[in-house]
Amino acid sequence: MAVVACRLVHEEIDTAAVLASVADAAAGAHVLFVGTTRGVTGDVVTLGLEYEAHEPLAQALLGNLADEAVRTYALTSCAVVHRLGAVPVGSASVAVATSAPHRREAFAAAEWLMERIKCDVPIWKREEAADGSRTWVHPDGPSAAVVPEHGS
Amino acid sequence: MAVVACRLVHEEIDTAAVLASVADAAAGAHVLFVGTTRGVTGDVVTLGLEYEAHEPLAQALLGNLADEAVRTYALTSCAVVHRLGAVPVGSASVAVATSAPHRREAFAAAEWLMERIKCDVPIWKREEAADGSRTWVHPDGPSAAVVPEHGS
Amino acid sequence: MAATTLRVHLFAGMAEAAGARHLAIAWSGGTVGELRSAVAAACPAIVALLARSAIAIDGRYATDASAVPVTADVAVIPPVSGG
Amino acid sequence: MAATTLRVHLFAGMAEAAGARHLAIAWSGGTVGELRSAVAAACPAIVALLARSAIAIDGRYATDASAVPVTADVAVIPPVSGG
Repeated sequence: MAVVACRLVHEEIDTAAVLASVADAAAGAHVLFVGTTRGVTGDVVTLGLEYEAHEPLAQALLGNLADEAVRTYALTSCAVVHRLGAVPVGSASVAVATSAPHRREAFAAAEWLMERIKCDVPIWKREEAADGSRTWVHPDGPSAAVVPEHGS
Repeated sequence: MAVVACRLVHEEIDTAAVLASVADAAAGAHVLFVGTTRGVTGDVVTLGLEYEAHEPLAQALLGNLADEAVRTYALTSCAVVHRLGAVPVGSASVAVATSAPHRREAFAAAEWLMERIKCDVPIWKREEAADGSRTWVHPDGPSAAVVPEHGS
Repeated sequence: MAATTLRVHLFAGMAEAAGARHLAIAWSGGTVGELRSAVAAACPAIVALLARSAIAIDGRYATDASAVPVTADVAVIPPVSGG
Repeated sequence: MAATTLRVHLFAGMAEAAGARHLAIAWSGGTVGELRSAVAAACPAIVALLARSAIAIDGRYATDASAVPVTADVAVIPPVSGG
């Protein structure tokens, strides 16, 4: 019954549409998470971000994660949209929406999905600093995906 | 610096506007919670809800809670809107939005706010069942507010 | 202190049970606890819910030991169900 | 098995370090672990990042013991930073 939609897009994310997509007569709670490009982090200015993905793998993994979220948290619906390419300051790079009969499950699932998206899904960002230099971000330590949790 | 907006409204909640109201250059994470009238709970059909509040007290307490959320979770912004009067099935009765530099604080603050709103704020709902009967909901046990946490 | 009439606001299921959105309580000052007794005596239909309710005085929740001036704005707050 | 050319996809900082989005690796079959060694030999510039990367074979993450057929679609997945 639960509806799941995961998409990679190359244009602006319509966050209101992502939220609307998880509406369901059995849902009383809806959580929408929107991640945007921060223009300021402490004293550090960021001019913009750019995202790249292994698109087929990212699409497949987002679908797996959303399916797992629906099963684990008994969601009525779930949607994940990640933007690729340049994302200006203040614009959304990712939107996750969940709906459930009650709020605890909707919150927990949205938070879990964001944790997993940030750890598992082959998407990378390049930050453009105030001086115009651009740096790909590869967090320290091994890829969480080195020990595979999906597939063989 | 943090912006806080709390409102009681008697018309439809513009949830996209609530989310947009917490945008901030220092925020990378935005959480919007939307509570709607469930049409179906298991096998039980609800035709609609109606909300009533002690409006001055509810407005003051919502403001206190939002201020406390901003301080506790170091939010960049926070907004709470609760609808009063008749709320049809599928429509939003409450919307809470938070923004923060990082997602953990935005999630935690939104969830905390919803817990507190449901426990502390003098707002009541009346449920209209499938047979047309209407019942005010007063959860079992003493009001959480009997031991005051706000005021004297 | 001369007795005056305190207007006590009722809400939701409590207003429904009382058949009124306000009660007029004769009052010459006292505590919230004493006011509870006066309200219960004036409106037996709400006694059960009153025991589970908070009292707000001038827009703040009050303990049973708090004073209720004759000019107070008083509301009975039964268990809430917003959200 | 005859050696063929395996096309290995690189992304993000790894493509930048290699100066290319693909590497052509001579391959006659073997494990992911063996492929890692071949990739490191072909492109020393990415060795440090490669050690922290996962390998995806035909759209799934693979362990070092997994087989890499000569027809495989191979991608190196450095630590991710989406969201």
